[in-house]
Amino acid sequence: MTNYVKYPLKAKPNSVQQSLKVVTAMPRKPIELPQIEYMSILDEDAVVDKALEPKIAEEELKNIYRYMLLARRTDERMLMMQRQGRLGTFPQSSGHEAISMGSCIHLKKSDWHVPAYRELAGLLYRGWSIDSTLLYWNGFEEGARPPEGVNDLPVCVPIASQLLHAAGIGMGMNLRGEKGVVMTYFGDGASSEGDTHEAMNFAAVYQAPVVFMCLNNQYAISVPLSKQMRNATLAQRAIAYGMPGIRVDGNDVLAVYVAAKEAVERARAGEGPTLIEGLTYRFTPHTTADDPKRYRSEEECNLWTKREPLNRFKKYLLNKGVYTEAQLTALEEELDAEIKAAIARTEAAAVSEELSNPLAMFDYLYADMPPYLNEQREELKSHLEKQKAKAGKSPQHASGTAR
Amino acid sequence: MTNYVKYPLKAKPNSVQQSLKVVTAMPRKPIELPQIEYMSILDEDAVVDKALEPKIAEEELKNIYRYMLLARRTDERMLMMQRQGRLGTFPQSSGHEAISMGSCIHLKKSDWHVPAYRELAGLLYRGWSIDSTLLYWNGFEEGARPPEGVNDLPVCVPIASQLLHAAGIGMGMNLRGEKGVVMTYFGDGASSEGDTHEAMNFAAVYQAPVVFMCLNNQYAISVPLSKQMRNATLAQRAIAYGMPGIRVDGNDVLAVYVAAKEAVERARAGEGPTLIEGLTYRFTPHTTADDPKRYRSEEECNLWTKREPLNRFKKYLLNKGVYTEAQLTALEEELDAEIKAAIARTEAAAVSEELSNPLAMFDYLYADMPPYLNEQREELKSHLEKQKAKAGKSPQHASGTAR
Amino acid sequence: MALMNMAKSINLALFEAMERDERVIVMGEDVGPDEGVFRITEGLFHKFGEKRVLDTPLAESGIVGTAIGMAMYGMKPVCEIQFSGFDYYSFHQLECHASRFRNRTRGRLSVPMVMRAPYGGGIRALEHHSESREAIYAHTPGLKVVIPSGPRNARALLHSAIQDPDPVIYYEPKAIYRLFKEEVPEKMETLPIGQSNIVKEGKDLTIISYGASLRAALEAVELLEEEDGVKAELIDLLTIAPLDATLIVESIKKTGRAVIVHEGPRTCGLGAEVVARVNEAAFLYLEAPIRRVTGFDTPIPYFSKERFYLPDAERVVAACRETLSF
Amino acid sequence: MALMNMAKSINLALFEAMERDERVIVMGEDVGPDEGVFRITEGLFHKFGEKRVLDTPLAESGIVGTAIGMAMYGMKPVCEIQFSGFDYYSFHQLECHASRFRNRTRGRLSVPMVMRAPYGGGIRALEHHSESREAIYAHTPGLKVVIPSGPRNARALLHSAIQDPDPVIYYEPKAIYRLFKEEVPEKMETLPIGQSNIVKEGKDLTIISYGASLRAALEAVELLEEEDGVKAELIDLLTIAPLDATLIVESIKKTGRAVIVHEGPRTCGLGAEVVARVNEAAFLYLEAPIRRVTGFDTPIPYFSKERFYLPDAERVVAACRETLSF
Ligand SMILES: Cc1ncc(C[n+]2csc(CCOP(=O)(O)OP(=O)(O)O)c2C)c(N)n1
Ligand SMILES: Cc1ncc(C[n+]2csc(CCOP(=O)(O)OP(=O)(O)O)c2C)c(N)n1
Ligand SMILES: [Mg+2]
Ligand SMILES: [Mg+2]
Repeated sequence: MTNYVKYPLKAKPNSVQQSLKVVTAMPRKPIELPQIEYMSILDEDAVVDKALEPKIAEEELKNIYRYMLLARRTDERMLMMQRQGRLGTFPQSSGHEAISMGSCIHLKKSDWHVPAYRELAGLLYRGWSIDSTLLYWNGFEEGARPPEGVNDLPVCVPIASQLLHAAGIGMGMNLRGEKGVVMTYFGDGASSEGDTHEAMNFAAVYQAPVVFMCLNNQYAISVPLSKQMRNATLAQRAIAYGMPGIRVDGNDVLAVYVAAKEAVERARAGEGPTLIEGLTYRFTPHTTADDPKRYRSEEECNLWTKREPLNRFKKYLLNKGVYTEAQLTALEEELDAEIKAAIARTEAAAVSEELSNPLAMFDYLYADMPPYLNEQREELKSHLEKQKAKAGKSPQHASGTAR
Repeated sequence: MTNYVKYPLKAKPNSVQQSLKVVTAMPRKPIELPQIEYMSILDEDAVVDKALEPKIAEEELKNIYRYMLLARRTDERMLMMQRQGRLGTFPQSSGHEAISMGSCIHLKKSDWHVPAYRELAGLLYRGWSIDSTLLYWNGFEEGARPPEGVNDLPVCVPIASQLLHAAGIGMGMNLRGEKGVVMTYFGDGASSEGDTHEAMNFAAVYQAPVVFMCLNNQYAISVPLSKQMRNATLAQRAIAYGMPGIRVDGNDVLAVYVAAKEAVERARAGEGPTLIEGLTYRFTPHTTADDPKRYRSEEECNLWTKREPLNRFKKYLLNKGVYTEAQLTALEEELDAEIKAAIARTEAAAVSEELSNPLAMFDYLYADMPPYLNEQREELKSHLEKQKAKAGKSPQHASGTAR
Repeated sequence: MALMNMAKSINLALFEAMERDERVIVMGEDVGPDEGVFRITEGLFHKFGEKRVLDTPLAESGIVGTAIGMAMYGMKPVCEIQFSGFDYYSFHQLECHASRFRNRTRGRLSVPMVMRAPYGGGIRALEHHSESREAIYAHTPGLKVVIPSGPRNARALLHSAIQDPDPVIYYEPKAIYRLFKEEVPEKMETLPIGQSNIVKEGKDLTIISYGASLRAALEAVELLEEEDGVKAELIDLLTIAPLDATLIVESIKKTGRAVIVHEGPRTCGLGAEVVARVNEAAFLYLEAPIRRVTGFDTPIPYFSKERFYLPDAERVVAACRETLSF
Repeated sequence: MALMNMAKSINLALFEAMERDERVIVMGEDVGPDEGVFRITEGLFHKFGEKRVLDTPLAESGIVGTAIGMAMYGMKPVCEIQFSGFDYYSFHQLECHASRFRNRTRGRLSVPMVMRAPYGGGIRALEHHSESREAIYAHTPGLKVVIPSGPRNARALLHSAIQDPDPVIYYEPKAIYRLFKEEVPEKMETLPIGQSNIVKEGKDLTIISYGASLRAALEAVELLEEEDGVKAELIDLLTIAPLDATLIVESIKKTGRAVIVHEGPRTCGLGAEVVARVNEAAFLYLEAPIRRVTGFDTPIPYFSKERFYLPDAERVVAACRETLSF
């Protein structure tokens, strides 16, 4: 026998914690359940509920507004670019800025941000460049590379799957005794996926410091809430996992701010996960390929567009004297210039040698490239070289197959 | 243009039902939620709560008891057989009879029964022979063949996956305007699977007539409830789906009976699905391969064994004069003979030409056997024939590989 | 006869199948008023209503799992997974159940369902929207897998799939949904599952392909004829499982050489299986190694570079020339 | 040196890995106080406690998905799926994420995790407890797949898998967990992923196998030597992806004939890939078609008949004789 096997072989029988007492009194009686609240602070006319209004430092208020605005303007510009064929299909983030910024503003740099795909405001705030967004939606993996030192996962396409990564990161913090918070995002449609259930349950069981932010924009592409679920709110799903839950007006950045602050504080204090439902509306098409007229009325859309988050927050800031109109105009100009510069940079980068090299598809798959992959790389390389040589002779480009 | 394409091409825009009103009053306020109850009627000393006691016809009471007892005795006999090497590993059903019989007794023949794997009582009641159970756990597909005219699915091994089939059957009933109920079963461990979430949500959205019976026996193999979930009860998960939920004493067949009756009535009335949690205990090992001493104390197990469902129901029936002791002894003898006869029959059948033909593995995969499968069948057939010819010469059997 | 593209002919088949058999229902994400993200279910919701065209919650296992239940209940669900890149979410339901219920119950129950999904690259879509992993289904006993390559066979194959008593995976090469039109006969047709098609006869070598890659193969056949005077025989598999091994083997017995073209990853892909079958059944006829022109063993790159991943006519021609000069 | 069976040597590797690297954690259903349904995690919970040995809720996607998160967070999760027949539940997490994060983020993030699962038949288990579907993982770019065949290589391979910077599927042939013992050196060993092993040299034909099937292959090698005087070379793949094509091809260049043996279904299985690679790289050396002795294209039957499904020495010998007399 060696040293290696001289460890104790038998585990002590686990003393099971029976959290469940058997109720022996017989009459039917209600089980005690936690409450789920609804909260709104800043209404659509920018009227604020003074009792609930959070005290936010001016710098922070400006930061929140800045990134909400930057995201909005970037999104609008991207839409134009997409229409001009300068970008691929993408899901607009407009209208979702309050949920994104009201929550991720509470994160420290070392905390983790695990987005779905409508958190452009949060990504920009966390340190992702406008460039990466433009690259990502233009079909470049380089746009999915998180900046150095930023603890973010990139945009996640397979719905709800990222929630498990968030839960895992939170579990990791707990297991290693490291303080931190994970903020993760998902839609009302995503709530139906099995992974959402498993993620919330894992986070609850391990009391992982995860804030589950649900962007309830009332549609999953064309499918309305009423066909997505029978329950009246998503927030009440928290009861299923024994975690706190709350529904807020998702167009009210102050309400999101307060709910997220409470959740983040609980998470930091070791009190586990929270589910926050932000009720909002996707007043844009699902993606630039979608036609919402097929499945919803313009009246409904108009009604909700009026409730969008950016304008009411702007009014609030003006009322509060955080900004003057002139300052806001200057800010618009500053951001516009930022966006334009980013567009110019990425359109140049996209055709650069570095970013246009197809052989990169082999280069990052494994830490060390296995031989067969190298063979395939060589195969493609020599094919491309032959094509190049041929193209030198004839003007017809090689990739002209029907597709 | 042909006839085939002359159908209307444009759907009317869907008038979205907004079940969600926007609350504009600002203060934080609680969302209204349904209540979840706990119910017990017959306690472990067979004391009955007269106010809640259901009126059950004597024949029905006898039927319930008969199948609970038949399942228990079959299970016990199977354990002996397993120890003798006459059966494979199997999960005992003992202790789960009240949940099974208290619920499936409400099904009509045309209703559907979708078990997990501890519903032996229900299977026998629904018309499955003892033989099929013996065959199934002895490695014969024939034991998974539902009897003609019985709308049951067989035992399901991949945890929670059957719940979606149940939801689908219930959806089918609704879509086709056919009346019916689906009763389906799953464990506390199964509640963590994504499929469980998706099944309950689908059933709720389509208001499918499904009763989700959760056998909460407080363990998933070795994993106790406290590591499975953070929520205090499984019944409260019903709130997550906007369906009624209730927790009952799962060792109390009367409580199960009442809760299931209400659920079945709602389902038949078109009022959709219900979640019923039966709180019980797995006082046996998980399967015959399991050693519960590794993970729980004998005290805990003893405590719960005393609460098991059969004995208290027997006392109730004796107290009520439904049975005399002598009648019960006769019943025991009758069932014992039934079981013994089934064992004799299946042990003979197992070695019959029909059941021992390995070529059957090819014969039921598709309605029509594809050519390549036929080739593989021929391959095995000729191999077996060669082996047989050889075995005629030497006593060494062919399948003597190391495994 | 009517001239139509493949998106339309698949839609037509759904319409016809729903008209002739009221057990047929269509379900999936956005298949209702939205009529599918590719508009494949156009008109169906309007015509057949919400009892036969189901917008489902966003849950693939839920879609496939409830479809299995409905199929056992006596219906014929045709469920759509919005993109094949998300059908892994429901793979366990297909593997553990759809493919097994008949066998498990010794023929007493069956699962006559169809799972449709757009697959493959070529439309500048996002990550996870361009996968081609049909080999996983082909490797799963109890399933059948068909892949059309044009309007007419798409309609006929879908009818066959819906009429089949067993579960069928119907993968739609989305790159060619609207690429070209074809005459589709007025009368409903079927196409036997398990039979491949010789698109063009030839004697010098056999090119085997299916789905959108068939376009590259067709182009290659023409280039080879024009530039090299080579007469290639082109086989369109149409059914991926069970393979029409007889047709393939007979062709290769004639030509002695073969190239197989598909866009899924190479390792353990369909190409490997074709090579193995030919090796077993026509070893002595082979005059050169069979070459595989396939997607590489990497995820298909984001769309700025997907065209380098997908087999094109030039790669096929190059492989054919190597095979011919072996 | 210590004599131990494979269940023990895997357990030893876990123990050693956890001792030397505190980032290593073990998670799965019943891996804690119960020590795993096959007792592979024996002693770990007692020694390392509940922060490093996690009994999880019953949810495979949850297990794999949270492991991915932990791996990106800087840990090295070794997660157990109780039986490979249930790993389809989590396949989407592996396909969409574990295998892709490094590529997707151009090397910025990585997922150094191991997914262990007992696989294969031979222990009289229930339906879904005897599957052998490793080809699905081999077909998935971005994953590595290793399968040990005995105590010593099991321990070494598990160390390699845990130390690997990328996700590794570690499939354990459960039929041989306790079938035999072997000397396992005191000193921790690794075994390079991607390298196969010549178990026995020979010149007349090459038998390629892995996992539990290797036992049948070994037996066949002996029978062939005894009864036919044939010297077969036996290759144990050990790594299924990436394949050690060089070793395989070199052997076949020497012998000219090959038989591949595995228990998974034939169509699009590992055997097909081996045939295709050899066809590409050693066509002119082949003197007979490569034969595949595999599980059939059916679900593995319930246990009363599973032995007819699993390749045994007699089927291997028969295939070798056909190959030799071709
Ligand atoms: C697993 C999976 N299934 C389907 C899709 C296709 N898809 C992309 S977005 C979307 C709707 C998502 O709705 P929701 O979660 O409400 O988010 P929203 O787009 O409204 O923000 C669907 C079905 C996907 N990306 N992943
Ligand atoms: C998908 C899946 N994962 C794992 C298993 C292995 N397994 C069989 S039973 C079981 C525990 C089930 O616990 P629970 O749902 O509480 O049912 P119980 O056995 O207690 O009745 C496990 C993990 C399985 N059969 N299916
Ligand atoms: Mg939404
Ligand atoms: Mg249990």
